[in-house]
Amino acid sequence: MLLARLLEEKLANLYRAGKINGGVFLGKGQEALSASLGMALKKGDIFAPLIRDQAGRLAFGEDILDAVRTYLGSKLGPMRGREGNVHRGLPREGRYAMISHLGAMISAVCGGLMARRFQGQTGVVGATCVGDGCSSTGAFHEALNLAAVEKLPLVLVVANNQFAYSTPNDREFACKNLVDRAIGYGIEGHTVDATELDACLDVVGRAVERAREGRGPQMVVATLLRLAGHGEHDDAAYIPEALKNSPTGRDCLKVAECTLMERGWASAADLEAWREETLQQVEEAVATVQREPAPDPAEETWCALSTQELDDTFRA
Amino acid sequence: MLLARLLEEKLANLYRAGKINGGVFLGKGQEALSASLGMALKKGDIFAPLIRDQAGRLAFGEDILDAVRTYLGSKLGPMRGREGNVHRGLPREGRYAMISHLGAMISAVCGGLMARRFQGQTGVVGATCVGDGCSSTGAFHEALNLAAVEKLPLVLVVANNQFAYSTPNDREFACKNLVDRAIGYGIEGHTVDATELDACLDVVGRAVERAREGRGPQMVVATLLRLAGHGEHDDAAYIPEALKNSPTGRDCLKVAECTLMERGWASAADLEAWREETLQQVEEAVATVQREPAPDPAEETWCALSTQELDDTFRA
Amino acid sequence: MITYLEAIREAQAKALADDPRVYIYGQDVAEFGGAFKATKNLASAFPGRVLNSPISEDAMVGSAVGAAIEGMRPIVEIQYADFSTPGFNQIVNHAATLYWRTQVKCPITIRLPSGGTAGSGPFHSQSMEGVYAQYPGLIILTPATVEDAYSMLLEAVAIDDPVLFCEHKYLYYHLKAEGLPTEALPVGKARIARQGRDATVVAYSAMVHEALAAAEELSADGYEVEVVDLRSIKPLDTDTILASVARTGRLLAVGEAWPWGGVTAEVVARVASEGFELLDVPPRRLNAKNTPIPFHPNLWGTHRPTAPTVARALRDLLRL
Amino acid sequence: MITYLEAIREAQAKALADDPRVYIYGQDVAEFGGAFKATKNLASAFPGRVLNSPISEDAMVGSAVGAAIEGMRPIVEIQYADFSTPGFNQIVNHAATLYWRTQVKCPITIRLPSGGTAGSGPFHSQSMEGVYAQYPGLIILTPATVEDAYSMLLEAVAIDDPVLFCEHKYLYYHLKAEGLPTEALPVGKARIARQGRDATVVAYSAMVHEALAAAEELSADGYEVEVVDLRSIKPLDTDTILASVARTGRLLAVGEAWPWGGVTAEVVARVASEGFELLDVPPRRLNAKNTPIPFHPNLWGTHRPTAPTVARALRDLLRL
Ligand SMILES: Cc1ncc(C[n+]2csc(CCOP(=O)(O)OP(=O)(O)O)c2C)c(N)n1
Ligand SMILES: Cc1ncc(C[n+]2csc(CCOP(=O)(O)OP(=O)(O)O)c2C)c(N)n1
Ligand SMILES: [Mg+2]
Ligand SMILES: [Mg+2]
Repeated sequence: MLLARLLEEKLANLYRAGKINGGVFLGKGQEALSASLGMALKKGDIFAPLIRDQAGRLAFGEDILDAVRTYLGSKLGPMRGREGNVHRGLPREGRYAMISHLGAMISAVCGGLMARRFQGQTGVVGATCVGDGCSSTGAFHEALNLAAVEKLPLVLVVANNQFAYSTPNDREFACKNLVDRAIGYGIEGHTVDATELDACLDVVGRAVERAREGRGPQMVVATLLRLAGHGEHDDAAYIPEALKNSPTGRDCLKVAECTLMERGWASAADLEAWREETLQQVEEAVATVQREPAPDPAEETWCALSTQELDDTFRA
Repeated sequence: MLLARLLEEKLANLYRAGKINGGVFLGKGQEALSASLGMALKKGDIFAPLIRDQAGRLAFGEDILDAVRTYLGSKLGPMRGREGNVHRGLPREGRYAMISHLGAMISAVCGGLMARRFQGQTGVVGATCVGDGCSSTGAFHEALNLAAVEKLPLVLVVANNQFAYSTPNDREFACKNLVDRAIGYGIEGHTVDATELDACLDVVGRAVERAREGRGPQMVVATLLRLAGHGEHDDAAYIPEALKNSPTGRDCLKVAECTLMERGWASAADLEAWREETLQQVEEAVATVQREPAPDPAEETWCALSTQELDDTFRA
Repeated sequence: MITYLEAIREAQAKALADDPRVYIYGQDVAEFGGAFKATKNLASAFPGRVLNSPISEDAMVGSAVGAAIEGMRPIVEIQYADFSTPGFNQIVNHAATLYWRTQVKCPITIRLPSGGTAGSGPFHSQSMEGVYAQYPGLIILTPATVEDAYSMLLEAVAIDDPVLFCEHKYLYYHLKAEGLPTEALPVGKARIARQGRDATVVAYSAMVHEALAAAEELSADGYEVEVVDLRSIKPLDTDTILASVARTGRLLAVGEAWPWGGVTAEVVARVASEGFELLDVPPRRLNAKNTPIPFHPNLWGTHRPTAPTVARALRDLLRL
Repeated sequence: MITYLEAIREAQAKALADDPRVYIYGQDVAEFGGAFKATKNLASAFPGRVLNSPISEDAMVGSAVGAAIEGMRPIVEIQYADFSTPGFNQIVNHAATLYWRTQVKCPITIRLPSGGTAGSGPFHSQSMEGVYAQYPGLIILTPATVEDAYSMLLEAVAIDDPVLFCEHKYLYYHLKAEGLPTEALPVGKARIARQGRDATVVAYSAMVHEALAAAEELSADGYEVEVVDLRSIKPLDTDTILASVARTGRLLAVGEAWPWGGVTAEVVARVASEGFELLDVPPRRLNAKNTPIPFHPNLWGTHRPTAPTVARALRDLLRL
């Protein structure tokens, strides 16, 4: 969580300094939820993170360099400059690389799980995160229904951060809680207050466990607030103060730190030391990547097919 | 109901005699449900019927000639031979003409209702029918959610006739009853045994009333069995005998006739007379249309735009 | 005798038998054997590997992408090519980009029953190959013969990239061959379906047969028309086309799809760019008319190119 | 000074003010004013007529079709052209066919923020005009200037058929004009953006400016290149293109989209068919490279045609 937060703060700084091409999208306020999912998954599971899952990515084993390299467009990154920011992954290691179209990754995870079943693997879980806004897409619906019909070990975490870009919940859906959708798919649904790390670990952990045990798809709907703009270009002036000051608006990281201290598991000094250490790690990663080469157009194959000899090349 | 049944039986005969191009799709067993909807709607409402809605179309005011002309490809029909069978309508009279892509008509009805709202009209209802299979489409989901967000006076009738073509319910969805979907959209849901005309009139009638009163979208999930093949080319051998012999497999028309007789509202002789009369009507319509001209390619504009001068014509 | 449709079924049977990574997913493909019976008996012959999907084209293709990531080689049957539109996003943005983005291969075969038949109307008749061909990362096959339907489908399943297999519904039952082929041209090679010296018709899928019939007609008048069957429209075998035009000096490109863009535009543009000096007269195109595909056979027969209209276009071309 | 983006906003404000049947529907278009601020302040200026939609492109377009049936003239903003794919079916099969099937007009304007910008990557950069152009029943506008952005958007709303308005994101802020135009060419007419005698470049949208810059560069060497701005790619103004080629004898078609099919194929195929004898040398095409659109500006700058690559293609063409 802390690493994700500090890494993203650094990326936001780089963005403001004009050092990043394209957008920067923060998971600020969503770290407890995302990390809980990443931690509950095991090696061999499938995870398709979305835009606000820096914490979950790290928890599931993403190297911090992968993030920095993708944002800075390093040739050495997993996407080699072809893709940026949150559009990264290493599918071979179970980390699918998202396409931008909301909802599209859910059915891909379903297919991954179908494949594992064909291959006779058991005890595998596939997880993905989406936002409240994504719940309006046809892709979301088709995939969840497919997962339910196939009784796949899918965990879908819906981070209801109250807004889809600028659009509030009441223009996005009309049910009381998105978890009500689970009933209509015939799958198990859970809710969690995602400002509380403990609750996230518990609820998300149990959902993953249930999926692993063969109880079919699990939907976790988390309540929280996006503590940043949609991207760093957005000042999010549309978020009402009252909401920011409500329990939903709490910062899961601060809440977690308080809990640690309350329970006597860490002192303020410990926290400060962790922060320093983590910051160091982030700074080093950025410094490393900043020395790395940019992609070179001359080295590109400019071929989208793996079967290069079937490429439709042009002579003219 | 009776007219729809006899008309479709005639069309099926014509199909078997090789007199119809393309498929013939019957609403056999679905007449009570469909007719109830057509009867509950008023002039000025919007209705987007689907494949098994001959009864509802007639009840909502479709001329029997429209159906026959479209099936036989008469130039004088509403689709002038450009479209066939169930792909017909007169949108200006509130009867939208379906495209084949399942789920696509629901959002169109939503938009029609939005338009009426913009125009200040109140008390209008928009209705459409879909099947159990259509509930798996992304289009179904997006449209219902939109309707819920806009609180539109939409009535969606889901005819769960147990099969989507050959695919049984258990490969199409995993919830107990599709009406559970209503919860997830935050709209009102109703169920009905669609083999009973009384029940259909009551439940569908009330759903239309509620929509008209401003209670937002209404979803009616009806249980019944398709008493025909998917189309007349299909012998539906995949439908188990046990299901055919179950209460779900009852023929709504026969049930209704029995009820009429039980209640003393009609005698067997009355029924026979109606049947004769109706058959006569069907035979006349078919005879009329069979004398009508087929469309003439030379008379076609071969232009898809209403703004013909913007057509991208080709000289070569 | 084996039909084009049976060849497709046989190819799938062989793919399932030969490679445990292959499975079939689509509406009604299991016990029922598919709307066209292209998967007849496969579900019982290969238990658990031929699965009915919900009516969810987006999720069908999306799931195939995920399965491909995990090493499977899915065959997705779309009931009609026209119904691939709800799955369009997953095809063009997910399947087509996967390898380029992640270096993980995406060996999916998407079967698209394509093209018009009498009475099938605007939404059961479309030829979408030219639409998909605009996207990088896809391979698009358009078999015109029973032999190609068989061998190219097997090849499609073996190719490590997403393949759209545009099988023509009109050819399903109409076309018969003596038996299954034992050898075949590789994907990417066009075929000279008929040799000639006076003009070249470039066609694919059902239009190859209209072109052959037209060529036959003109042969009676002493003209020898060469017919090139593209077999795959992406990749497009420009070399074979150019070689033919070099022999004949005259080009007519024929397609069943709509007139704006598409295969005929690409063929003519390539020949104009790369074989300009080979052309004795301006190249011509013949496409369907620029409206949705009409239901009534009268109208449909005028909407699509047919042997008589191909022959007429050829006469015009030969008169130049 | 007014930017291309402001012109789009102003056109929508005028359309809303002039015609009560117009409304705007799209993600974040209301109070927020849209992802690009193309609808800034419109929600407050026109209460109840600028509505936020859920993230449901299929239903957004489908609802617009229904509203059009009932006499409205919706403007649908798709957040990025790339995200029109989930709405593809409603666009090509419902909106585009409505009039032909039912004789009820379908006056919808779908705004597609199109084209690449540095760092926007594979899914926020696409140019889909050539894909949509294959479908009958659609009109496809591709404004290259501030003036056209304004006047063509107004015209789009006035046209009784579905219009895809492909506005280019790269031009949003880069392009400025003195003020709003008072007169304009009608839709369907191309514009000679620069006169010349030695070669014709046919371009549209952002590529017009790359072509103009290339023409400027060649002018220093004494070549005068004519630049045709298509303005609309469907309808495509073949007459103006042919007239230009008649003057210059040389043709280069430039497009930002992928190389297979699309606008450059259609342009070259038409000129080859209809203006063969006007061509002194083989026509050429310059398109983006045949891969998804890369994120890194280094790669993106090579992927798309730019003034230097247009100039190089022109030099090759002029040397022939
Ligand atoms: C199909 C599709 N339409 C539109 C977009 C543009 N878009 C990107 S993020 C976003 C808002 C997403 O909201 P939500 O799902 O709640 O996720 P959050 O950003 O709040 O985490 C939108 C509209 C998209 N990516 N995909
Ligand atoms: C998007 C889409 N995919 C596939 C089809 C092909 N198709 C036509 S009807 C049908 C089955 C429909 O089942 P259901 O919705 O239950 O309606 P029913 O036929 O039972 O009335 C299918 C798969 C289609 N029309 N649209
Ligand atoms: Mg959100
Ligand atoms: Mg059904």
